[in-house]
Amino acid sequence: MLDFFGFSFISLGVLAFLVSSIGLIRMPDIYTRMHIGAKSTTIGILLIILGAICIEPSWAFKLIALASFILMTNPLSSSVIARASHNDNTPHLNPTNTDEYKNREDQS
Amino acid sequence: MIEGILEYLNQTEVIKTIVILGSMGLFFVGLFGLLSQRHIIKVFISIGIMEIAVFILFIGLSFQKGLTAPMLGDAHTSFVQMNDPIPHAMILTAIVIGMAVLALGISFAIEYYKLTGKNRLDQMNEMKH
Amino acid sequence: MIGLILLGTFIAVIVIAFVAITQPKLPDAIILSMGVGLAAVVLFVLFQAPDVALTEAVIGTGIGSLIYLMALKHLGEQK
Amino acid sequence: MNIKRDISTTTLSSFTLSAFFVLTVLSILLQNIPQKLFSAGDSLLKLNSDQGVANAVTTVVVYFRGFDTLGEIAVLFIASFGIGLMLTSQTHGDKNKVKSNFMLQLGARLLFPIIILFGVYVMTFGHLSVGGGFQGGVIIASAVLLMFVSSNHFHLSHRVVEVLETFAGISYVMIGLIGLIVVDSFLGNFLPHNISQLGLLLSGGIVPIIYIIIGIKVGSEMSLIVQNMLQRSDND
Repeated sequence: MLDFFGFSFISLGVLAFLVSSIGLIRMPDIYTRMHIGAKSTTIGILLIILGAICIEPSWAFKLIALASFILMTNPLSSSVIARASHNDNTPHLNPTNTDEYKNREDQS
Repeated sequence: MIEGILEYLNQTEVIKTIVILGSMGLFFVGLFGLLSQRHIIKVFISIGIMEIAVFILFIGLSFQKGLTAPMLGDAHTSFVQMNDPIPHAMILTAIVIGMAVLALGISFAIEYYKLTGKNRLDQMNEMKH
Repeated sequence: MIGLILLGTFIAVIVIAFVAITQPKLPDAIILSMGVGLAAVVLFVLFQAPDVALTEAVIGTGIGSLIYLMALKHLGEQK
Repeated sequence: MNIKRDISTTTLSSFTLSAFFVLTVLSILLQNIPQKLFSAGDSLLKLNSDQGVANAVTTVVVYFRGFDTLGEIAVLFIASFGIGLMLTSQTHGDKNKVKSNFMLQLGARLLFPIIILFGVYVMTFGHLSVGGGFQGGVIIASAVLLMFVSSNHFHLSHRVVEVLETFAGISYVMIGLIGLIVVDSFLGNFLPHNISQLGLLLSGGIVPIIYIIIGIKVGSEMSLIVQNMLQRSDND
Protein backbone atom coordinates (compact mmCIF):
# COMPACT_ATOMS: atom_id res chain seq x y z
CA MET A 1 0.00 0.00 0.00
CA LEU A 2 2.82 2.36 0.90
CA ASP A 3 4.56 1.44 -2.35
CA PHE A 4 1.47 2.48 -4.30
CA PHE A 5 1.49 5.94 -2.67
CA GLY A 6 5.20 6.26 -3.32
CA PHE A 7 4.95 5.49 -7.00
CA SER A 8 1.97 7.80 -7.45
CA PHE A 9 3.90 10.65 -5.77
CA ILE A 10 6.86 10.01 -8.07
CA SER A 11 4.54 10.06 -11.11
CA LEU A 12 3.12 13.41 -9.98
CA GLY A 13 6.67 14.77 -9.63
CA VAL A 14 7.59 13.62 -13.14
CA LEU A 15 4.38 15.26 -14.40
CA ALA A 16 5.47 18.53 -12.77
CA PHE A 17 8.81 18.27 -14.57
CA LEU A 18 6.99 17.69 -17.87
CA VAL A 19 4.81 20.77 -17.34
CA SER A 20 7.93 22.75 -16.43
CA SER A 21 9.76 21.79 -19.61
CA ILE A 22 6.75 22.63 -21.79
CA GLY A 23 6.58 26.01 -20.03
CA LEU A 24 10.27 26.65 -20.64
CA ILE A 25 9.63 26.31 -24.36
CA ARG A 26 6.43 28.37 -24.45
CA MET A 27 7.27 31.32 -22.19
CA PRO A 28 8.43 34.51 -23.93
CA ASP A 29 11.10 36.21 -21.78
CA ILE A 30 13.58 35.46 -19.02
CA TYR A 31 11.46 36.45 -16.01
CA THR A 32 8.55 34.15 -16.78
CA ARG A 33 10.95 31.36 -17.71
CA MET A 34 12.72 31.77 -14.39
CA HIS A 35 9.37 31.58 -12.60
CA ILE A 36 8.51 28.32 -14.37
CA GLY A 37 11.93 26.81 -13.81
CA ALA A 38 12.10 27.57 -10.10
CA LYS A 39 8.52 26.88 -8.99
CA SER A 40 7.67 23.69 -10.74
CA THR A 41 11.14 22.21 -10.31
CA THR A 42 10.81 22.70 -6.56
CA ILE A 43 7.42 20.98 -6.54
CA GLY A 44 8.71 18.11 -8.69
CA ILE A 45 11.77 17.41 -6.56
CA LEU A 46 9.78 17.59 -3.32
CA LEU A 47 7.15 15.16 -4.64
CA ILE A 48 9.84 12.73 -5.79
CA ILE A 49 11.53 12.90 -2.37
CA LEU A 50 8.16 12.26 -0.69
CA GLY A 51 7.64 9.22 -2.89
CA ALA A 52 11.10 7.93 -2.05
CA ILE A 53 10.34 8.31 1.67
CA CYS A 54 7.14 6.29 1.20
CA ILE A 55 8.98 3.52 -0.64
CA GLU A 56 12.06 3.32 1.63
CA PRO A 57 11.16 4.70 5.08
CA SER A 58 14.61 4.03 6.58
CA TRP A 59 16.18 6.75 4.39
CA ALA A 60 13.81 9.39 5.71
CA PHE A 61 16.38 11.46 7.64
CA LYS A 62 18.80 11.86 4.74
CA LEU A 63 15.99 12.62 2.30
CA ILE A 64 14.48 15.29 4.58
CA ALA A 65 17.94 16.90 4.90
CA LEU A 66 18.16 16.88 1.09
CA ALA A 67 14.70 18.48 0.81
CA SER A 68 15.60 21.25 3.26
CA PHE A 69 18.81 21.95 1.31
CA ILE A 70 16.79 22.26 -1.92
CA LEU A 71 14.25 24.50 -0.19
CA MET A 72 17.11 26.77 0.93
CA THR A 73 19.00 27.01 -2.37
CA ASN A 74 16.30 27.10 -5.03
CA PRO A 75 14.65 30.49 -4.22
CA LEU A 76 18.11 31.95 -3.62
CA SER A 77 19.34 31.05 -7.10
CA SER A 78 16.17 32.25 -8.83
CA SER A 79 16.28 35.60 -7.00
CA VAL A 80 19.94 36.02 -7.98
CA ILE A 81 19.08 35.29 -11.63
CA ALA A 82 16.22 37.82 -11.55
CA ARG A 83 18.39 40.53 -9.99
CA ALA A 84 21.23 39.94 -12.42
CA SER A 85 18.97 40.13 -15.46
CA HIS A 86 17.31 43.28 -14.08
CA ASN A 87 20.69 44.92 -13.53
CA ASP A 88 21.64 43.93 -17.04
CA ASN A 89 18.58 45.77 -18.49
CA THR A 90 17.04 42.69 -20.04
CA PRO A 91 13.86 43.85 -21.78
CA HIS A 92 10.40 42.86 -20.55
CA LEU A 93 7.99 41.59 -23.12
CA ASN A 94 4.58 43.11 -23.54
CA PRO A 95 2.29 41.10 -21.20
CA THR A 96 4.75 41.37 -18.33
CA ASN A 97 5.97 44.92 -18.53
CA THR A 98 5.21 45.92 -14.94
CA ASP A 99 8.48 46.92 -13.31
CA GLU A 100 8.06 47.54 -9.62
CA TYR A 101 11.77 47.38 -8.97
CA LYS A 102 12.73 50.32 -11.18
CA ASN A 103 12.64 53.29 -8.82
CA ARG A 104 13.98 51.46 -5.83
CA GLU A 105 17.54 52.19 -4.77
CA ASP A 106 19.90 49.27 -4.41
CA GLN A 107 20.53 48.79 -0.75
CA SER A 108 22.79 45.90 -0.03
CA MET B 1 10.30 -8.34 -31.42
CA ILE B 2 11.08 -5.92 -28.59
CA GLU B 3 12.22 -8.76 -26.35
CA GLY B 4 14.51 -9.92 -29.14
CA ILE B 5 16.13 -6.52 -29.43
CA LEU B 6 16.55 -6.28 -25.66
CA GLU B 7 18.10 -9.76 -25.54
CA TYR B 8 20.48 -8.83 -28.35
CA LEU B 9 21.53 -5.61 -26.61
CA ASN B 10 22.14 -7.36 -23.30
CA GLN B 11 24.90 -9.65 -24.58
CA THR B 12 28.40 -8.95 -23.26
CA GLU B 13 29.96 -8.50 -26.71
CA VAL B 14 27.26 -6.07 -27.77
CA ILE B 15 27.69 -3.99 -24.58
CA LYS B 16 31.45 -3.83 -25.12
CA THR B 17 30.91 -2.86 -28.76
CA ILE B 18 28.52 -0.08 -27.72
CA VAL B 19 31.09 1.21 -25.20
CA ILE B 20 33.98 1.18 -27.66
CA LEU B 21 32.08 2.70 -30.60
CA GLY B 22 30.30 5.28 -28.43
CA SER B 23 33.41 6.56 -26.72
CA MET B 24 35.22 6.56 -30.04
CA GLY B 25 32.41 8.67 -31.49
CA LEU B 26 32.62 11.10 -28.59
CA PHE B 27 36.40 11.32 -29.05
CA PHE B 28 35.93 12.11 -32.74
CA VAL B 29 33.38 14.80 -31.92
CA GLY B 30 35.98 16.40 -29.66
CA LEU B 31 38.66 16.06 -32.34
CA PHE B 32 36.32 17.66 -34.88
CA GLY B 33 35.84 20.60 -32.55
CA LEU B 34 39.58 20.89 -32.00
CA LEU B 35 40.18 21.04 -35.75
CA SER B 36 37.25 23.20 -36.80
CA GLN B 37 36.85 25.81 -34.05
CA ARG B 38 39.16 28.79 -33.75
CA HIS B 39 38.19 30.45 -30.46
CA ILE B 40 40.44 29.44 -27.57
CA ILE B 41 37.59 28.58 -25.16
CA LYS B 42 36.05 26.26 -27.76
CA VAL B 43 39.43 24.54 -28.09
CA PHE B 44 39.56 23.96 -24.33
CA ILE B 45 35.98 22.63 -24.32
CA SER B 46 36.91 20.20 -27.11
CA ILE B 47 39.92 18.96 -25.15
CA GLY B 48 37.65 18.41 -22.12
CA ILE B 49 35.22 16.36 -24.21
CA MET B 50 38.08 14.19 -25.51
CA GLU B 51 39.23 13.63 -21.91
CA ILE B 52 35.71 12.53 -20.90
CA ALA B 53 35.64 10.10 -23.84
CA VAL B 54 38.86 8.45 -22.67
CA PHE B 55 37.50 8.16 -19.11
CA ILE B 56 34.29 6.50 -20.34
CA LEU B 57 36.26 4.01 -22.45
CA PHE B 58 38.51 3.10 -19.53
CA ILE B 59 35.67 2.57 -17.06
CA GLY B 60 33.39 0.87 -19.56
CA LEU B 61 35.92 -1.77 -20.61
CA SER B 62 36.34 -2.86 -16.99
CA PHE B 63 32.57 -3.18 -16.50
CA GLN B 64 30.96 -6.60 -16.50
CA LYS B 65 27.25 -7.19 -16.45
CA GLY B 66 26.01 -8.57 -13.14
CA LEU B 67 28.95 -7.55 -10.95
CA THR B 68 28.56 -4.85 -8.30
CA ALA B 69 30.58 -1.83 -7.28
CA PRO B 70 33.83 -2.64 -5.40
CA MET B 71 32.43 -1.75 -2.00
CA LEU B 72 31.02 -3.59 0.97
CA GLY B 73 27.49 -2.68 1.92
CA ASP B 74 24.35 -4.02 3.46
CA ALA B 75 23.93 -6.81 0.95
CA HIS B 76 27.59 -7.61 0.21
CA THR B 77 29.79 -8.86 3.02
CA SER B 78 32.80 -10.24 1.16
CA PHE B 79 34.99 -9.17 -1.73
CA VAL B 80 33.66 -11.52 -4.38
CA GLN B 81 31.65 -10.82 -7.57
CA MET B 82 32.87 -7.23 -7.78
CA ASN B 83 34.16 -5.00 -10.53
CA ASP B 84 37.84 -4.25 -11.01
CA PRO B 85 38.83 -1.36 -8.66
CA ILE B 86 42.08 -0.38 -10.41
CA PRO B 87 40.59 1.61 -13.35
CA HIS B 88 38.29 3.42 -10.94
CA ALA B 89 41.26 4.53 -8.82
CA MET B 90 43.28 5.66 -11.83
CA ILE B 91 40.43 7.64 -13.42
CA LEU B 92 39.53 9.22 -10.06
CA THR B 93 42.93 10.86 -9.80
CA ALA B 94 43.07 11.61 -13.51
CA ILE B 95 39.89 13.75 -13.34
CA VAL B 96 41.31 15.97 -10.57
CA ILE B 97 44.68 16.36 -12.28
CA GLY B 98 42.99 17.05 -15.63
CA MET B 99 40.94 19.92 -14.21
CA ALA B 100 44.00 21.50 -12.53
CA VAL B 101 46.02 21.29 -15.74
CA LEU B 102 43.09 22.79 -17.68
CA ALA B 103 43.05 25.72 -15.25
CA LEU B 104 46.79 26.20 -15.79
CA GLY B 105 46.28 26.28 -19.57
CA ILE B 106 43.46 28.80 -19.27
CA SER B 107 45.65 31.03 -17.07
CA PHE B 108 48.33 30.97 -19.79
CA ALA B 109 45.68 31.96 -22.37
CA ILE B 110 44.48 34.83 -20.13
CA GLU B 111 48.00 36.22 -19.78
CA TYR B 112 48.55 35.92 -23.54
CA TYR B 113 45.32 37.81 -24.14
CA LYS B 114 46.37 40.57 -21.72
CA LEU B 115 49.70 40.96 -23.54
CA THR B 116 48.63 40.77 -27.19
CA GLY B 117 44.83 41.08 -27.34
CA LYS B 118 44.40 37.94 -29.40
CA ASN B 119 41.98 35.18 -28.47
CA ARG B 120 41.61 33.21 -31.70
CA LEU B 121 43.96 30.55 -32.95
CA ASP B 122 44.23 31.91 -36.49
CA GLN B 123 45.47 35.26 -35.19
CA MET B 124 48.28 33.78 -33.12
CA ASN B 125 51.05 34.10 -35.67
CA GLU B 126 54.03 35.54 -33.80
CA MET B 127 56.18 32.53 -34.57
CA LYS B 128 55.65 32.85 -38.33
CA HIS B 129 57.71 35.99 -38.89
CA MET C 1 17.57 -3.59 -20.25
CA ILE C 2 20.98 -2.15 -19.44
CA GLY C 3 22.05 -2.40 -23.08
CA LEU C 4 19.19 -0.19 -24.23
CA ILE C 5 19.87 2.39 -21.48
CA LEU C 6 23.57 2.44 -22.39
CA LEU C 7 22.78 2.95 -26.07
CA GLY C 8 20.40 5.84 -25.34
CA THR C 9 22.82 7.54 -22.96
CA PHE C 10 25.71 7.28 -25.41
CA ILE C 11 23.56 8.81 -28.17
CA ALA C 12 22.58 11.63 -25.79
CA VAL C 13 26.22 12.29 -24.85
CA ILE C 14 27.33 12.49 -28.46
CA VAL C 15 24.44 14.75 -29.50
CA ILE C 16 24.98 17.14 -26.56
CA ALA C 17 28.73 17.28 -27.29
CA PHE C 18 28.16 18.03 -30.99
CA VAL C 19 25.67 20.79 -30.21
CA ALA C 20 28.06 22.24 -27.61
CA ILE C 21 30.93 22.37 -30.05
CA THR C 22 29.06 23.84 -33.01
CA GLN C 23 27.31 26.47 -30.86
CA PRO C 24 28.06 30.05 -31.94
CA LYS C 25 27.29 31.61 -28.53
CA LEU C 26 30.03 30.96 -25.98
CA PRO C 27 27.90 30.91 -22.76
CA ASP C 28 25.57 28.33 -24.28
CA ALA C 29 28.57 26.22 -25.28
CA ILE C 30 29.88 26.31 -21.71
CA ILE C 31 26.51 25.28 -20.22
CA LEU C 32 26.19 22.45 -22.74
CA SER C 33 29.70 21.19 -21.96
CA MET C 34 28.57 20.94 -18.33
CA GLY C 35 25.68 18.83 -19.70
CA VAL C 36 28.22 16.47 -21.27
CA GLY C 37 29.77 16.05 -17.80
CA LEU C 38 26.38 15.26 -16.25
CA ALA C 39 25.59 12.64 -18.90
CA ALA C 40 29.02 11.11 -18.22
CA VAL C 41 28.00 10.92 -14.54
CA VAL C 42 24.96 8.85 -15.57
CA LEU C 43 27.24 6.55 -17.56
CA PHE C 44 29.60 6.08 -14.62
CA VAL C 45 26.69 5.18 -12.35
CA LEU C 46 25.52 2.63 -14.93
CA PHE C 47 29.04 1.18 -15.03
CA GLN C 48 28.94 0.57 -11.22
CA ALA C 49 31.63 3.15 -10.44
CA PRO C 50 30.10 5.49 -7.82
CA ASP C 51 33.43 6.99 -6.75
CA VAL C 52 34.23 8.18 -10.25
CA ALA C 53 30.67 9.46 -10.66
CA LEU C 54 30.93 11.58 -7.50
CA THR C 55 34.30 13.00 -8.58
CA GLU C 56 33.07 13.87 -12.06
CA ALA C 57 29.90 15.46 -10.67
CA VAL C 58 31.79 17.65 -8.20
CA ILE C 59 34.62 18.68 -10.50
CA GLY C 60 32.85 18.80 -13.85
CA THR C 61 30.03 21.04 -12.67
CA GLY C 62 31.50 22.82 -9.64
CA ILE C 63 35.03 23.94 -10.31
CA GLY C 64 34.92 23.43 -14.08
CA SER C 65 32.08 25.89 -14.59
CA LEU C 66 33.99 28.48 -12.55
CA ILE C 67 37.13 28.03 -14.65
CA TYR C 68 35.29 28.26 -17.97
CA LEU C 69 33.26 31.29 -16.85
CA MET C 70 36.41 33.09 -15.66
CA ALA C 71 37.98 32.36 -19.05
CA LEU C 72 34.88 33.76 -20.75
CA LYS C 73 35.05 36.92 -18.65
CA HIS C 74 38.70 37.58 -19.50
CA LEU C 75 39.02 36.31 -23.04
CA GLY C 76 36.12 38.25 -24.47
CA GLU C 77 33.45 37.39 -27.00
CA GLN C 78 33.75 35.54 -30.25
CA LYS C 79 34.31 37.71 -33.35
CA MET D 1 28.17 27.36 -38.73
CA ASN D 2 29.13 26.97 -42.33
CA ILE D 3 31.25 23.86 -42.66
CA LYS D 4 32.50 24.59 -46.17
CA ARG D 5 33.75 28.05 -45.27
CA ASP D 6 35.32 27.35 -41.90
CA ILE D 7 37.19 24.14 -42.65
CA SER D 8 39.43 23.49 -45.60
CA THR D 9 38.63 20.51 -47.80
CA THR D 10 41.91 18.80 -46.96
CA THR D 11 41.17 18.82 -43.25
CA LEU D 12 37.67 17.49 -43.72
CA SER D 13 38.66 14.72 -46.09
CA SER D 14 41.60 13.59 -43.97
CA PHE D 15 39.35 13.61 -40.92
CA THR D 16 36.80 11.42 -42.69
CA LEU D 17 39.50 9.09 -43.97
CA SER D 18 41.09 8.63 -40.56
CA ALA D 19 37.70 8.00 -38.94
CA PHE D 20 36.88 5.42 -41.62
CA PHE D 21 40.25 3.72 -41.12
CA VAL D 22 39.85 3.52 -37.33
CA LEU D 23 36.32 2.14 -37.67
CA THR D 24 37.51 -0.54 -40.09
CA VAL D 25 40.29 -1.66 -37.75
CA LEU D 26 37.85 -1.66 -34.85
CA SER D 27 35.28 -3.75 -36.68
CA ILE D 28 37.99 -6.33 -37.35
CA LEU D 29 39.11 -6.26 -33.73
CA LEU D 30 35.59 -6.48 -32.36
CA GLN D 31 35.01 -9.87 -33.98
CA ASN D 32 36.57 -11.68 -31.04
CA ILE D 33 36.32 -9.72 -27.81
CA PRO D 34 37.22 -11.94 -24.86
CA GLN D 35 34.46 -12.48 -22.35
CA LYS D 36 36.64 -11.29 -19.48
CA LEU D 37 39.60 -8.96 -19.75
CA PHE D 38 42.27 -10.32 -17.46
CA SER D 39 43.76 -7.96 -14.94
CA ALA D 40 45.17 -7.82 -11.43
CA GLY D 41 41.85 -6.79 -9.95
CA ASP D 42 40.76 -10.14 -8.55
CA SER D 43 43.99 -10.75 -6.67
CA LEU D 44 43.89 -7.17 -5.39
CA LEU D 45 40.37 -7.72 -4.09
CA LYS D 46 41.63 -10.87 -2.37
CA LEU D 47 44.48 -8.89 -0.77
CA ASN D 48 42.02 -6.19 0.18
CA SER D 49 39.96 -8.45 2.39
CA ASP D 50 42.49 -8.31 5.25
CA GLN D 51 42.86 -4.52 5.33
CA GLY D 52 39.69 -3.66 7.22
CA VAL D 53 38.56 -1.14 4.60
CA ALA D 54 35.12 -1.42 3.07
CA ASN D 55 35.77 0.62 -0.08
CA ALA D 56 38.24 -1.16 -2.35
CA VAL D 57 38.89 1.95 -4.47
CA THR D 58 40.18 3.75 -1.38
CA THR D 59 42.58 0.93 -0.64
CA VAL D 60 43.91 1.00 -4.18
CA VAL D 61 44.35 4.79 -4.19
CA VAL D 62 45.90 5.17 -0.74
CA TYR D 63 47.62 1.89 0.03
CA PHE D 64 48.56 -0.04 -3.12
CA ARG D 65 49.20 3.04 -5.24
CA GLY D 66 50.14 5.41 -2.43
CA PHE D 67 53.44 6.46 -3.96
CA ASP D 68 51.70 7.37 -7.25
CA THR D 69 49.15 9.42 -5.32
CA LEU D 70 52.04 11.34 -3.72
CA GLY D 71 53.29 12.17 -7.23
CA GLU D 72 49.83 13.22 -8.38
CA ILE D 73 49.51 15.58 -5.43
CA ALA D 74 52.87 17.04 -6.46
CA VAL D 75 51.47 17.62 -9.96
CA LEU D 76 48.45 19.37 -8.43
CA PHE D 77 50.73 21.56 -6.31
CA ILE D 78 52.80 22.54 -9.34
CA ALA D 79 49.65 23.44 -11.32
CA SER D 80 48.40 25.62 -8.45
CA PHE D 81 51.85 27.21 -8.15
CA GLY D 82 51.89 27.99 -11.86
CA ILE D 83 48.45 29.61 -11.73
CA GLY D 84 49.51 31.73 -8.78
CA LEU D 85 52.64 32.75 -10.64
CA MET D 86 50.78 33.67 -13.85
CA LEU D 87 47.81 35.49 -12.33
CA THR D 88 49.42 37.69 -9.70
CA SER D 89 47.32 40.71 -8.86
CA GLN D 90 48.70 43.90 -7.37
CA THR D 91 45.66 46.04 -6.57
CA HIS D 92 42.79 45.20 -4.27
CA GLY D 93 39.80 47.25 -5.31
CA ASP D 94 36.12 46.38 -5.20
CA LYS D 95 35.68 42.86 -6.42
CA ASN D 96 32.30 43.14 -8.09
CA LYS D 97 30.83 46.07 -9.93
CA VAL D 98 27.35 45.33 -8.58
CA LYS D 99 26.99 44.91 -4.84
CA SER D 100 25.44 41.63 -3.80
CA ASN D 101 22.17 42.08 -1.98
CA PHE D 102 21.21 41.14 1.54
CA MET D 103 19.45 37.90 0.63
CA LEU D 104 22.42 36.46 -1.26
CA GLN D 105 24.83 37.33 1.54
CA LEU D 106 22.61 35.79 4.23
CA GLY D 107 21.96 32.67 2.18
CA ALA D 108 25.63 32.15 1.44
CA ARG D 109 26.50 32.64 5.10
CA LEU D 110 23.89 30.02 6.03
CA LEU D 111 25.00 27.54 3.38
CA PHE D 112 28.75 27.83 3.97
CA PRO D 113 28.95 25.68 7.16
CA ILE D 114 26.59 23.07 5.72
CA ILE D 115 28.75 22.61 2.63
CA ILE D 116 31.92 22.50 4.75
CA LEU D 117 30.30 19.86 6.97
CA PHE D 118 29.33 17.79 3.95
CA GLY D 119 32.88 18.01 2.59
CA VAL D 120 34.33 16.88 5.92
CA TYR D 121 31.83 13.99 6.01
CA VAL D 122 32.79 12.86 2.51
CA MET D 123 36.48 13.13 3.45
CA THR D 124 36.22 11.24 6.74
CA PHE D 125 33.99 8.38 5.58
CA GLY D 126 35.99 7.73 2.43
CA HIS D 127 37.03 4.27 3.55
CA LEU D 128 33.53 3.15 4.49
CA SER D 129 31.32 4.55 1.74
CA VAL D 130 31.49 6.50 -1.52
CA GLY D 131 33.84 9.45 -1.38
CA GLY D 132 37.28 10.35 -0.22
CA GLY D 133 39.87 13.06 0.02
CA PHE D 134 39.81 14.27 -3.58
CA GLN D 135 36.04 14.74 -3.66
CA GLY D 136 35.83 16.24 -0.17
CA GLY D 137 38.61 18.70 -0.89
CA VAL D 138 36.91 19.93 -4.03
CA ILE D 139 33.59 20.29 -2.15
CA ILE D 140 35.35 22.50 0.44
CA ALA D 141 36.85 24.55 -2.38
CA SER D 142 33.37 25.03 -3.86
CA ALA D 143 32.18 26.38 -0.47
CA VAL D 144 35.06 28.89 -0.55
CA LEU D 145 34.01 29.79 -4.10
CA LEU D 146 30.45 30.49 -2.89
CA MET D 147 31.77 32.90 -0.25
CA PHE D 148 34.00 34.64 -2.81
CA VAL D 149 31.09 35.13 -5.20
CA SER D 150 28.61 36.39 -2.61
CA SER D 151 30.64 38.61 -0.31
CA ASN D 152 32.81 41.57 -1.15
CA HIS D 153 34.99 41.43 1.93
CA PHE D 154 35.78 37.73 2.15
CA HIS D 155 39.49 37.08 1.96
CA LEU D 156 41.33 33.80 2.26
CA SER D 157 44.31 34.19 4.55
CA HIS D 158 47.37 33.17 2.63
CA ARG D 159 49.26 32.23 5.77
CA VAL D 160 46.61 29.73 6.90
CA VAL D 161 46.53 28.01 3.52
CA GLU D 162 50.33 27.87 3.48
CA VAL D 163 50.47 26.26 6.94
CA LEU D 164 47.78 23.70 6.08
CA GLU D 165 49.41 22.74 2.80
CA THR D 166 52.87 22.38 4.32
CA PHE D 167 51.51 20.34 7.21
CA ALA D 168 49.68 18.00 4.85
CA GLY D 169 52.64 17.44 2.56
CA ILE D 170 55.13 16.86 5.38
CA SER D 171 52.86 14.52 7.34
CA TYR D 172 52.17 12.40 4.22
CA VAL D 173 55.89 11.78 3.73
CA MET D 174 56.49 11.31 7.48
CA ILE D 175 53.78 8.62 7.76
CA GLY D 176 55.33 6.90 4.75
CA LEU D 177 58.78 6.97 6.36
CA ILE D 178 57.44 5.61 9.67
CA GLY D 179 55.90 2.77 7.68
CA LEU D 180 59.28 2.20 6.01
CA ILE D 181 60.96 1.90 9.40
CA VAL D 182 58.32 -0.21 11.14
CA VAL D 183 56.90 -2.50 8.44
CA ASP D 184 59.79 -2.39 5.91
CA SER D 185 57.80 -0.78 3.09
CA PHE D 186 57.02 2.82 2.20
CA LEU D 187 53.49 3.67 3.41
CA GLY D 188 53.25 0.35 5.22
CA ASN D 189 50.17 -0.04 7.38
CA PHE D 190 51.68 0.07 10.88
CA LEU D 191 48.50 0.86 12.82
CA PRO D 192 46.17 -1.98 13.84
CA HIS D 193 43.84 -2.94 11.01
CA ASN D 194 41.67 -5.84 12.01
CA ILE D 195 38.95 -7.12 9.73
CA SER D 196 36.68 -7.68 12.72
CA GLN D 197 36.46 -3.91 13.32
CA LEU D 198 35.10 -3.22 9.83
CA GLY D 199 32.52 -0.47 9.87
CA LEU D 200 34.03 1.65 12.64
CA LEU D 201 35.45 5.07 11.91
CA LEU D 202 39.04 4.19 12.86
CA SER D 203 39.12 0.77 11.30
CA GLY D 204 41.53 0.90 8.40
CA GLY D 205 44.86 1.67 10.08
CA ILE D 206 46.61 4.52 8.25
CA VAL D 207 44.22 4.52 5.28
CA PRO D 208 41.62 7.05 6.59
CA ILE D 209 44.37 9.26 8.07
CA ILE D 210 46.16 9.52 4.75
CA TYR D 211 42.93 10.18 2.89
CA ILE D 212 42.12 13.04 5.30
CA ILE D 213 45.63 14.45 4.66
CA ILE D 214 45.00 14.23 0.90
CA GLY D 215 41.70 16.03 1.46
CA ILE D 216 43.37 18.93 3.31
CA LYS D 217 46.00 19.25 0.59
CA VAL D 218 43.53 19.15 -2.33
CA GLY D 219 41.13 21.53 -0.58
CA SER D 220 43.75 24.17 0.12
CA GLU D 221 45.21 23.97 -3.38
CA MET D 222 41.83 24.17 -5.11
CA SER D 223 40.90 27.12 -2.85
CA LEU D 224 44.10 28.87 -3.91
CA ILE D 225 43.28 28.26 -7.59
CA VAL D 226 39.78 29.73 -7.03
CA GLN D 227 41.19 32.77 -5.22
CA ASN D 228 43.79 33.45 -7.87
CA MET D 229 41.34 33.17 -10.76
CA LEU D 230 38.79 35.43 -9.05
CA GLN D 231 41.22 38.08 -7.81
CA ARG D 232 42.61 38.61 -11.29
CA SER D 233 39.27 40.07 -12.32
CA ASP D 234 39.48 43.23 -10.21
CA ASN D 235 42.29 44.97 -12.04
CA ASP D 236 41.12 44.93 -15.63
